[in-house]
Amino acid sequence: MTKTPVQFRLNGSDKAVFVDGGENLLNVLRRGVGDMSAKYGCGQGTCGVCTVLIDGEPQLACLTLAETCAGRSVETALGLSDGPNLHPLQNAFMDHFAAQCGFCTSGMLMAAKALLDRNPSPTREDVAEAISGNICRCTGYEPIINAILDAASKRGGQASGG
Amino acid sequence: MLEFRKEFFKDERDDNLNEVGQPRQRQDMLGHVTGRTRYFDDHAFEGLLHLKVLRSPHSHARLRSIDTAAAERAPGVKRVIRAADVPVNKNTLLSLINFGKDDEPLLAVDKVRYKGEPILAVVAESEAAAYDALAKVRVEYDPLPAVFDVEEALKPGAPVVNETYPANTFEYHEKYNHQKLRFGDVERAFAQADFVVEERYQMSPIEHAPTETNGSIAAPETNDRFVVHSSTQALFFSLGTAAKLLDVPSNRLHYIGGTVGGGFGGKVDSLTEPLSILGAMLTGRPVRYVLNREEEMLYGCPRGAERHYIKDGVMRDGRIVARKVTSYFDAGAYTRLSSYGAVKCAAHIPGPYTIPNVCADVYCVYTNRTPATAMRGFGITGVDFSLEVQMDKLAHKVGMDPMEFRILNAYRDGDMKAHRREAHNCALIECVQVAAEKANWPISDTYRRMNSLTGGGGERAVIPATATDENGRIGGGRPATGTTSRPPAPPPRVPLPAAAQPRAPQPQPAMSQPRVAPPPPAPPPPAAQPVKPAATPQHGATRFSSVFGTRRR
Amino acid sequence: MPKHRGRGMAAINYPIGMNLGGDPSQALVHSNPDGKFTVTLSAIDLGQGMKQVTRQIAAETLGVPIADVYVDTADSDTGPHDMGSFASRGTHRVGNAVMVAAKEARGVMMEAAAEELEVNAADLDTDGRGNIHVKGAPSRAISVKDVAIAAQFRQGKTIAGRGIFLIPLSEVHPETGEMSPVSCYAHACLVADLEVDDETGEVTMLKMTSAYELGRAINPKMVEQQLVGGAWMGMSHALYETPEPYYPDIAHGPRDFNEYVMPGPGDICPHDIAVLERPAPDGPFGGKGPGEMCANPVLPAVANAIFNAVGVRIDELPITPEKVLRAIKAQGGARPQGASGGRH
Amino acid sequence: MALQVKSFGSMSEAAAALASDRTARFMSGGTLLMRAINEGDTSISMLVRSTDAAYRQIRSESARIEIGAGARMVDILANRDLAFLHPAARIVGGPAVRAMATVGGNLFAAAPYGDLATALLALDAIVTVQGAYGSAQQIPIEQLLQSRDRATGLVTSVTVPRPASPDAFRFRKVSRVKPKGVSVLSIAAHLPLAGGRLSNARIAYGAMAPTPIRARAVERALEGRSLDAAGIAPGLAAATEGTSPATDALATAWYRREVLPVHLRRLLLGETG
Repeated sequence: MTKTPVQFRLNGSDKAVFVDGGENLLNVLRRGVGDMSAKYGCGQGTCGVCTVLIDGEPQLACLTLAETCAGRSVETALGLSDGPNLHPLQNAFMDHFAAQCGFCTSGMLMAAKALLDRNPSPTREDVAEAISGNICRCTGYEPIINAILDAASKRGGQASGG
Repeated sequence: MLEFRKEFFKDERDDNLNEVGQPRQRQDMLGHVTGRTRYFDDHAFEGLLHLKVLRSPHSHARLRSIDTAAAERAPGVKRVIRAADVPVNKNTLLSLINFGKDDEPLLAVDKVRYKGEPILAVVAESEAAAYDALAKVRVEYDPLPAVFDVEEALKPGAPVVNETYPANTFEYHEKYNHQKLRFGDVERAFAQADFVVEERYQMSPIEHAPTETNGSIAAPETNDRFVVHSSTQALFFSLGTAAKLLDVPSNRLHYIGGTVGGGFGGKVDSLTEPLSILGAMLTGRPVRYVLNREEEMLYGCPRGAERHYIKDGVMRDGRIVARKVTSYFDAGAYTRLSSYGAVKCAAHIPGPYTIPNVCADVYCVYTNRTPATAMRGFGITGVDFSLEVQMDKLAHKVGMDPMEFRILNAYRDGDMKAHRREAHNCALIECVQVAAEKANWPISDTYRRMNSLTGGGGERAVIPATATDENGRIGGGRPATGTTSRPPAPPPRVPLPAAAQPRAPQPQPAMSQPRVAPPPPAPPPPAAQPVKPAATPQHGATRFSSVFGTRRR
Repeated sequence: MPKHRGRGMAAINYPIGMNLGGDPSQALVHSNPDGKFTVTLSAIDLGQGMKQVTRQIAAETLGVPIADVYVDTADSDTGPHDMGSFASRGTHRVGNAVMVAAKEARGVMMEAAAEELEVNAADLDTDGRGNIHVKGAPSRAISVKDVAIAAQFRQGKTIAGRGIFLIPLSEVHPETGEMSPVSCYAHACLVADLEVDDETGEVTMLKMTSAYELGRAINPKMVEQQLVGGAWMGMSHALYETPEPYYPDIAHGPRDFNEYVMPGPGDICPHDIAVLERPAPDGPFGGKGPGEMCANPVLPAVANAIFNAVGVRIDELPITPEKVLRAIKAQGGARPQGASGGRH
Repeated sequence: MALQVKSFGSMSEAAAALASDRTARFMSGGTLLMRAINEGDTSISMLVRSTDAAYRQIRSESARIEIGAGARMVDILANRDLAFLHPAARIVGGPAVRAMATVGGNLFAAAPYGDLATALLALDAIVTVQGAYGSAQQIPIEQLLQSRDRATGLVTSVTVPRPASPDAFRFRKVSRVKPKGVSVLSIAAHLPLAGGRLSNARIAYGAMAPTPIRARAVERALEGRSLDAAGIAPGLAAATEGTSPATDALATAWYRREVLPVHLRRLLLGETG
């Protein structure tokens, strides 16, 4: 079957892949490019473990037609840290023990980054809203919310890292 | 917010340890926050194939015919796997520890027993191609009457769900259709109780719903072995199960896992490994089988529903003197782990309370729904819900504060429990006292001063005369059909050496068990005629079979 | 006012490890050339923290700092057998197996150190910071690193150990149900404060207050993870989730996380927790296991709090708004049971 | 057969392609269609996409605002002129879904989804539909919703009259999970007041029928009434008329009918909770 070439930026570097018709971005990231940080959780848009940023906006890779990413900038958890230095959100998630099995963590981090990039000092309700599309079955959400609030307070003034 | 109350049980602990007790960072946390933690699905294979199963749309039906011709020719299809391709197409998970009869096919043979039961599998170059092929399979079903309620399933004439257990219940000790617990004489105690409260509790199934669904990737490795990346919660359990179903020596399977995206009990049943390995065997290529979310929700094994009837006898002063529990575990179409869960429930009754007369009958019942399995708190969560709502009703009935009612009846070090073992290392009373204090829930000084270390044992350590019975006997004494399920019961107990004999018992009403009574303490009357507790569990003829059930293959 | 507050409690215990025992765990511990240790298992970490718990138990037993120990699991070619991660058996069973293996490895290490320092092994102790010294004479010491090098390159000793922990399989008496379920129990008591809307049956959790006894807390932050996450799952079991909303009718089963309702980030409430530690006589450093039992007291406490709020007894889980509303209407309206347990 | 994806510069070309192939489906935000593909829906062979810029634009005019069918929830939330619609747009899915789900797609979302469509129905919006040939048609949203299963052609935009005053339009969603949960039911109400009396009130229900529906009986009962407990009583009495709610995993038909009047009262009287 004929494949379609798609070029896009992934975590700041150029990628070029050939996609099947109807192939979603999650499959392209994992099987095409080898970035396994975004996970398969439902393929329905209801769990959020495949959340990535596309041109800075949070989107569900499993419901994103790969071809629509042509020329756009995709960010995943692998691109969060600034070289060896962790992003403030990554540090905060560690400090607050905000992960147990870790399967939702990549999606949570990207949803949280989308929030902080637009609202550097969110309220607790803002944070709950920001991760409302991300299911976590282990932590009970409390440590994740606290980690995001903590990252926001620490980042306050400095330029958004990562 | 969390605080440690180090003052409790201080003398039993050495608190100045080096690493134990320290809030060290988790070894896996850096991987989690950088997206580098590797789960079973995070492994790339050249030439990876994808497996999808055809699931029964009926809850109970005979399979009249299956036509896969069109599916086999569908584009991208490498193999269609049928029941006949499965070397040993019958198993029960706990056969690995010699408990229960093989009752479940990997792929349905003549009949489907629950909506969603796998009938055949398609291995193709993409998931889309596999789904296309499945749509081309033609199956003719003869729908059969189905039963979905545990008590309906036990009535004569109910549809037989699982022919290995024609009476729709698991057979315990090749003797009874339920697991028994008998301690003292509840009927006599009910007769003498001030109040009797009988209630019914129901817990529906619960889906584990881990964010990572069940899945595995199997691929040919070197020297005729297969590597299996798996989301299992029990590596060798799954390895042993797959080795049995596929009739291969266990060392030809090289399982890799250990990092799972949430299990909660839902990844013990090897839902995908046997088929992904069989797919790799039949195609010579890596095969990935991952349940989609709808499959995980509806056809991946849930926590089984449970129905508990609880009848209690309680005295005006708050002492519970009798507890009778009848429980029905809804195993669904196949046994899997439910038979074990029911025994764990029986072991848990009457809850963390010292009650002189206890009786329980716990059934593991088959119905035409997705087979149930273990889930967080297996065998206990449902009965704890029932017991603790019941306790609230009893406290309300006798007009006692719920916290004080718990402390009064709580078990203490040295008490004899209903499964005839002495309690030790108890801490229920302290938990109740601290929770009450933190919640500003007033309790009287008498109950604030009680503790788990004192007030127990003595008369409370004696096993009362016990009424046993033969009801629920399978087929009126006929030994259960099929292969043996458990080794024969151990020989009768050896009586305690003379020195350990409690002083000569006087006949007393069964229920006047000495208690830590509410103020002023009632005189502690001696217990009824005791049965000698076993000093240590007898093993008798038990021969601990190999965990891998190698003996059975 | 249609909103009624209610308070309820529940107290439970929980058996640690597989019922009836017969569930062995094994572990291997070995040192690399310069005194860094690997614990090799087949036990599974499904988020409960198996790797970190066994890592801390190994480090404590060896007497070396945590940074000098890593856990490797799970590969059936290298890791010895373990029954599996369920029944709250990880800390207790695998932890004990790791202790046995680490003890053996420590024994060889101390013998090698004794040979280097020309003293009796019994006179030596570790300082937990990577050194071995003569008891009472901290200056007469040798680093674990030097001991490892000496042992493996001069003395010909392998600093390694293997361990198994097995509670013999208990029989179950057919007539009386006599059995040895487990060797230790965890305990808990929890108070639930909530609010019931008597016009819609909706229940809102306001607060949870609890005390858990879990034996020795091997890692307090990981214990907190289980208690907070477990209470959330308990709330979900009590009021929200089921794959069969109309059990025993199998219709209307949820097919995704929208239809499978669980408390969202906007439904959670504060949870004030106290942890008590009564060490298990046969637990590794007294450890038991909080993983499963932490959800259990929430279900009945919530049901009892709903009765306290509006006087209805819902004995069927999950306690949905519909079940609450039907019960309130059946009794002709809410019947608050009054301030109980000092409800503020 | 693998899926084909075809993009078109204009809506009319896209509509024509759509009409020419029965197995073709129009790809807007993707939240409905990509899910079907992921779950193995084998009835789709072609995806039709539009790259027409107008498809996503929001054009404000004095009395009404035309919203391109391709505008997403985040585009509505970023537009101040559409502030009255924000309460509805804000509770469609989570943040990621709102960055993908489009106005056009929401019109076709099966119950209990489609909260924005419910809001647009209460605002008496007009839908522009581009057929395979000829010029686009303007049809009332109620008509589109009722015929959406048989609808041919492509929705290109939705035109919304500005509400009488900012607080004349109210929206309430009832869900079991907070802050994001699927609707047990939703109610949108346009409540213009003339001399303290309701005139031409428009009320729409979500998840109370296979598609969003107008609560005509309630509207009639509220005509000329005051917006207070006494005034709205006849409206509440008629609350469930014309509804045919489903039983699903979230709630039964019984429950939805039982609590509808309670939530309608709370919406009309501005009660919290």
